[in-house]
Amino acid sequence: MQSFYSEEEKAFRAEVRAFVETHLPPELAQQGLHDYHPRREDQSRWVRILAQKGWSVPHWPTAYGGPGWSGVQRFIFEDEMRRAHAPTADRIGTELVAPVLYTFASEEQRQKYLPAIRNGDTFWAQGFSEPGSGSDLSSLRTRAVRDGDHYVVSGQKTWTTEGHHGDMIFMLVRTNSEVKPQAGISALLIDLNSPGITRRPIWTIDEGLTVNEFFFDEVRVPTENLVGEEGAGWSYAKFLLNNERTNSAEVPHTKRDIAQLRAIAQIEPKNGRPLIEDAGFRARLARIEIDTMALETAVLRALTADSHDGGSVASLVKVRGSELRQRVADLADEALGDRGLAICLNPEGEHRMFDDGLTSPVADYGIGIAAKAMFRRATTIYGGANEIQRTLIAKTVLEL
Amino acid sequence: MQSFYSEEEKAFRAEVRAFVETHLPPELAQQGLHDYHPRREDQSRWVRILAQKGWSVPHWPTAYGGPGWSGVQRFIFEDEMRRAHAPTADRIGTELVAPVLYTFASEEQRQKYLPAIRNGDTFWAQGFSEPGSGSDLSSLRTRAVRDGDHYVVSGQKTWTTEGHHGDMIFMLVRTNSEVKPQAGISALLIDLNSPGITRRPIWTIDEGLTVNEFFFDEVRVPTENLVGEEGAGWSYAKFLLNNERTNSAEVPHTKRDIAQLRAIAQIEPKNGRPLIEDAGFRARLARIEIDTMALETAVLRALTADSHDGGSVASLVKVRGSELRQRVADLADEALGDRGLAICLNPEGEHRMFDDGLTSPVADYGIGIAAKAMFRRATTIYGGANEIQRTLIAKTVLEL
Amino acid sequence: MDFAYTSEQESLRDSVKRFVEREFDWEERFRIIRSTEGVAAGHWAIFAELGWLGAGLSEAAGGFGGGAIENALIAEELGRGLVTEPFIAHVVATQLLAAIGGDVVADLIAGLVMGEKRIVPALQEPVGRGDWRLIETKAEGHVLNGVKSLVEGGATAEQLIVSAQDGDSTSLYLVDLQTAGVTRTIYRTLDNRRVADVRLDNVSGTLLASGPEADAAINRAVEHGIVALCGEALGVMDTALWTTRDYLKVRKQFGTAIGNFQALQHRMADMLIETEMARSILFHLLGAMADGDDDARAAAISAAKTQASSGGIFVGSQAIQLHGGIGVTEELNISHHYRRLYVIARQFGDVELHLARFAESVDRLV
Amino acid sequence: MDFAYTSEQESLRDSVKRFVEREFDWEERFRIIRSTEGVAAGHWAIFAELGWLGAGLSEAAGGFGGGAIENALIAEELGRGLVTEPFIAHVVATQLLAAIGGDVVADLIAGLVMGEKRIVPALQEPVGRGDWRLIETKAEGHVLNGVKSLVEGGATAEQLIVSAQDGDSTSLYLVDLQTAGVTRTIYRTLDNRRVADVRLDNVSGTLLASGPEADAAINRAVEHGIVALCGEALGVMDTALWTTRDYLKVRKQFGTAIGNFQALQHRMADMLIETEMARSILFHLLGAMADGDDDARAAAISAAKTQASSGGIFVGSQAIQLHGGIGVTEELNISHHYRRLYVIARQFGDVELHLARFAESVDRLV
Repeated sequence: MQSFYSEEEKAFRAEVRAFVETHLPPELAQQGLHDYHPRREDQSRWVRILAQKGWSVPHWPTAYGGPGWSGVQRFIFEDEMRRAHAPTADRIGTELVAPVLYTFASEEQRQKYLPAIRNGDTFWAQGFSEPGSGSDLSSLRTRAVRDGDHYVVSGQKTWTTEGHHGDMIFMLVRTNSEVKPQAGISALLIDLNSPGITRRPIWTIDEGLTVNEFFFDEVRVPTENLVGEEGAGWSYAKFLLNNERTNSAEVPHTKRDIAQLRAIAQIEPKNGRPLIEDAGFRARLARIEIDTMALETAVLRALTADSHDGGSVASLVKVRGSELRQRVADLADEALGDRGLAICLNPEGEHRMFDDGLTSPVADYGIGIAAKAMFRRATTIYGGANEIQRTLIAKTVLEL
Repeated sequence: MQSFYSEEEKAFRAEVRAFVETHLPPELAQQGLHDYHPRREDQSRWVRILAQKGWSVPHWPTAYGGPGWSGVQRFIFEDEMRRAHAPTADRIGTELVAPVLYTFASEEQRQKYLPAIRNGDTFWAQGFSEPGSGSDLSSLRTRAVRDGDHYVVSGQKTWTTEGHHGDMIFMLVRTNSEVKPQAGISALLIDLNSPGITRRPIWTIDEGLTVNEFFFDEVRVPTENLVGEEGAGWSYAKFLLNNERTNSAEVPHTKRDIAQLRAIAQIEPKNGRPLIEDAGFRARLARIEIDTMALETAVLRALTADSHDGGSVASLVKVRGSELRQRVADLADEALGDRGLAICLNPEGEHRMFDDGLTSPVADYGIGIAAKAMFRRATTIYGGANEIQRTLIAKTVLEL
Repeated sequence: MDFAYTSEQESLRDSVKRFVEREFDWEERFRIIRSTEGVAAGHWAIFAELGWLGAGLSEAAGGFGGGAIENALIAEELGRGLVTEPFIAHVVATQLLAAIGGDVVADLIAGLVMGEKRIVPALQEPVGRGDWRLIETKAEGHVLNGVKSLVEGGATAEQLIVSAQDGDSTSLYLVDLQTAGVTRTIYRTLDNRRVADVRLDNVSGTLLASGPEADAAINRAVEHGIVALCGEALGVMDTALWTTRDYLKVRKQFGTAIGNFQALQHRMADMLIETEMARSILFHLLGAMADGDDDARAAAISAAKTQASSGGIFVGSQAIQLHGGIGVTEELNISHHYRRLYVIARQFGDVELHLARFAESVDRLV
Repeated sequence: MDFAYTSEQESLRDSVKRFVEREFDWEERFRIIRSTEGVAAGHWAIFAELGWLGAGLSEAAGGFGGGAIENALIAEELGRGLVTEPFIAHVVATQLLAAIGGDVVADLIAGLVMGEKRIVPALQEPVGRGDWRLIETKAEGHVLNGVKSLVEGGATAEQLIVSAQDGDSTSLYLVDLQTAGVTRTIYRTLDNRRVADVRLDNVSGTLLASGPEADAAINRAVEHGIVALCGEALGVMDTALWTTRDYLKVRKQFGTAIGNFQALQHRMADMLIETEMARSILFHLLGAMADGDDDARAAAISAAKTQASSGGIFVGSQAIQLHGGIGVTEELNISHHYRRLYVIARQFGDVELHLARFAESVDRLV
């Protein structure tokens, strides 16, 4: 065991920070301060800049345009991106769909889809959940029936994250009802502009738009859009979901939230002094920072460990990470005092559920804080609810 | 709904307090300050004083010597007893066994056993749990085989609370192995001085003696000592355990612990001021007091409610009450600072597991505090572990 | 000791329950909260007509002879429907005025009880973080300067009762919202209430009370407000709890109702315990409101508010968690239960404030 | 970045593990803790012989070239067996002396490393509640007056290193326990260690260091002690966790292994998370010990101690709870795991102290 970051890793961090400082357009950083879901055009713009540098797809193998970084380097990169409030890439496409494509898809499919993801041109959605299936994916009912060189797809998908930005969707469909549930599932790549697809926004507790429902009414999909083998969709989905869990510890994001919380606590007063000097607040902030410190090291352990350890640690950091994200968001909103109780609509309006015609009393540094505290209720639910994760930990790690 | 305690109830409390102040021998109150398990002779002495007043068996019907108090009066009485650190009665006999006897036993049995309990002469033990049966009583294996006008009992009982003080034991035994587990269980009253009975003390985490193991080797018990009908023991046990749960909220005991904690916090210093003035400590103490206040009212609600509500509230207050008892004991030990980490042997020595030959550095007001913090780990386990209680709440109250 | 409600109280509860069921069903509520006003025209008049606006006020003060109990149970039933009318503000306003007394005030109370006047308290300030005792608004010769925040009912009110620092002591002023120098910013809180921040620049007010009398009136009125708020929290918690229970019985995953999973059963048991403790401590508080001891009452107030706040957040957040994804949607009521409980947890002081206030009260008691 | 131990470190771990398995099995441990001394004659000499007493000390200071990592892993393995020898006190004593330096000190260190001398630190006082920085013992012209508490190894020590207030600054003195005016009260702590309270009445001591040098030495040594303590806590937690896991697989209730109950599975998952977080933050701390930044190191120390304390109490208490009644018995090891974790949680400062210390360190960092 040696000291934490090696000299090479420290130099890498400095390199990334310097690049971001010189290349991230200030208006994008400002927009990121408010921590709204980024706008698609901002995302594309930044991904293109990164793509020119060869940094747009940190997780990918070099063969498909990845930079060939270690797990720790990828972590450092993400950390620096969050620190600078840079827009995220299309994470569904980059982090979830692409690994399935370069691992399981045909060479034609890889050529067709991967470059457009890498360059921020094509955005993806993920079509797994259905009404009634929730965490129990194997019960999904959307059907794909073979008709010549097409599949005809009918059904409904829900909880489709950022689906309103999507060009393509990675879908799990049932191609066979005769076999046991998991064995009858296949993975299709579907163009969201195909006839027969309808989207309905699902407004969430923050009055924001993150998830959508998609209705498929006899949508015709070329058979060449089947990923891998028919009936093997379940194993691709498990592969994908395992990646999702590792990501969802979201330590860099939490660290950025903590920095924002500290900034708020230096401004907001309590009993005539900055809140940051209040003993009770200090103790709660400290506990969050300590838990984040522990989680960060746990993630780094997972990133440097033998890969066989990855799955179990993933569940573990997902549980803790998702709870931490709630705690930091709640404390930030509490730090705002009365202002933390005000609904503060996105000034850009892209996600506005309805216009109440009212003016927000919230200062610029407080925009988005209350909405975030509300929406973070979802972190312990999505990506496999924490109850599912705990059962998984008990079964796989503890072998109970 | 009216104001809390009625004038009559307030007058009753004053009457009890006056009686205790004039009749409780000071040396018993002093002994009670240390909160060790009371000595049997102290218990008997106090129960006899109460019996003369007609107050030794608050829960019993007047026909058997009870005072005819309401549930609220019984609560007030217990509250005042705890407040004065009076020794408890033999609670197994008075609160658990006696109700079974006057409800289900024969008139001969009632005449034989109840007066001796009421006067503090006979102490009882309860023989339910067995090694391996734990919270799942129906699996018990101690057998009673009929032999003329005797049962011959062989087996083992464990977790026998205060069994080292017991003269008699209320036993669950298996009289029939042919029927389904619950239906083969009977209740016997066994003299603990019978030949063939061996006791082994079970030393607990506090190095104290509360529970025992009893071994029964062909112990002959007259058939007249069968309670009610053969095979009906299971229903008597459920009746008894339901009483145990209601009692185990132990609000008066917790209130007395809080008073003790406050006294400690007024003496012990922190940063040059009494601990009671420390903001962090105050908040934790306040939260315990608030939860106790809520629990006390919940118990009073249960005591004044229609009886059909009793069982479900019992589980509910047991869970909260047992957790509170741990929290107050832990905070009291923390209040003692370094001294709270010292093992402090009972100066009377009755429960001394072994003599380490060392002198305790703990002041008089701290005696027993650390041992209590340790032993209270048991409150969430005994009387049906809290996990069992939560399942019970879900099934019976929430109907899940 | 008797925890049963009187038959008058039971019929008052029934009247609120019927209103909520008939006039405030879920679809209707959505229309209301998305309207410009955030409340339905005519509802407040119904409240007055049904006698709710005077139910919790003594006859001597111009009410119908009830007290904290009546306000708590009205609020509990309004909480079940997440009704957005500013009932808590009304309780505080009427109790403020009742504590002040006098002829002018009697007229104001009469107008409030009849639903003809709209007067709400403006006690809180942004700097107070929920602590109504922190007042920086200044009064000099009946001229007010300062900012009041989170004024419930501020969107529909005509007049405010403003607390201000008047030299070394506190004063209460009646301020007309049309007066020059008053700037009102109306916004929504997370629970879809329309509230106002009110800026006072050299605004003339009418003095209602000053000194210890004003402090006592504020304290007493806020305590009444907290009682009602705790009643409302209980209504919301209880509804969220049983709504979740019902969902667990029908929602199937992995081939079985998810209510069969032990971990979820135990969570539900904890939610029930928190709810029952909130109910119990509210009963205790209602007893303390009728007894006379100031410190015992203050302790009970802060105890009940602590439990309503922490228990409410627990029950509300776990109701969402047990619903899964659908619990986070705007269209399902369960997210709105949480939003209301979240706001209640901070209104009139958060857990931290009330733990400290409880400890101070108990210090004086023991 | 590399979290793997070197092969030297791995063989050090193996050597401690073997000792614990062979010399400290459960029955042997019972004999030891119920003996008058509370430790076995000869064990400390084995520690010295196997090189553990110098393993965590630099060669420059007279050790074998290791540091915090070596001490942490020795302590972790000792923790698995709940070994009662005062190893933490030894770490603090050697690091105190190493920080002071000089010829006299080199001799003392040599004696400690060889296991020939028994010198332990006496830094804490009853008034400090675990805070080693609160010193009321007075030194005037090398004469000491005061009370030191919870002196680990105080029962077997020959000499103490005592911290004292010397005018406005701190001094460190070497005090022989045979000196006139020293009164030692030996008692057991809940974890069956023999510790001492030491009263000093006009006791002459030998000055070792004073002023900023003494403060720095104390700070550095206590930090090393906390590292070892966190290592030990991890060993105890991990053992309690997996012992409980094994029990849940064999213990049957209601016709099935209780490990099949979901609520217990989830509790175990939470225990695993707390344990893994304790392990992770210890790794972070070991990195910070090697980097140079004082504030980053102080923050890491307090972070690790916070997690060891709160996580230890959680894992220890839940290990008992999941065992049920048998978990509360003296004869089962699980109650002793809890007792040790309970003491560790308060040693060198509790959660409250370290949350405040963490916050101060981070203030200086950001």
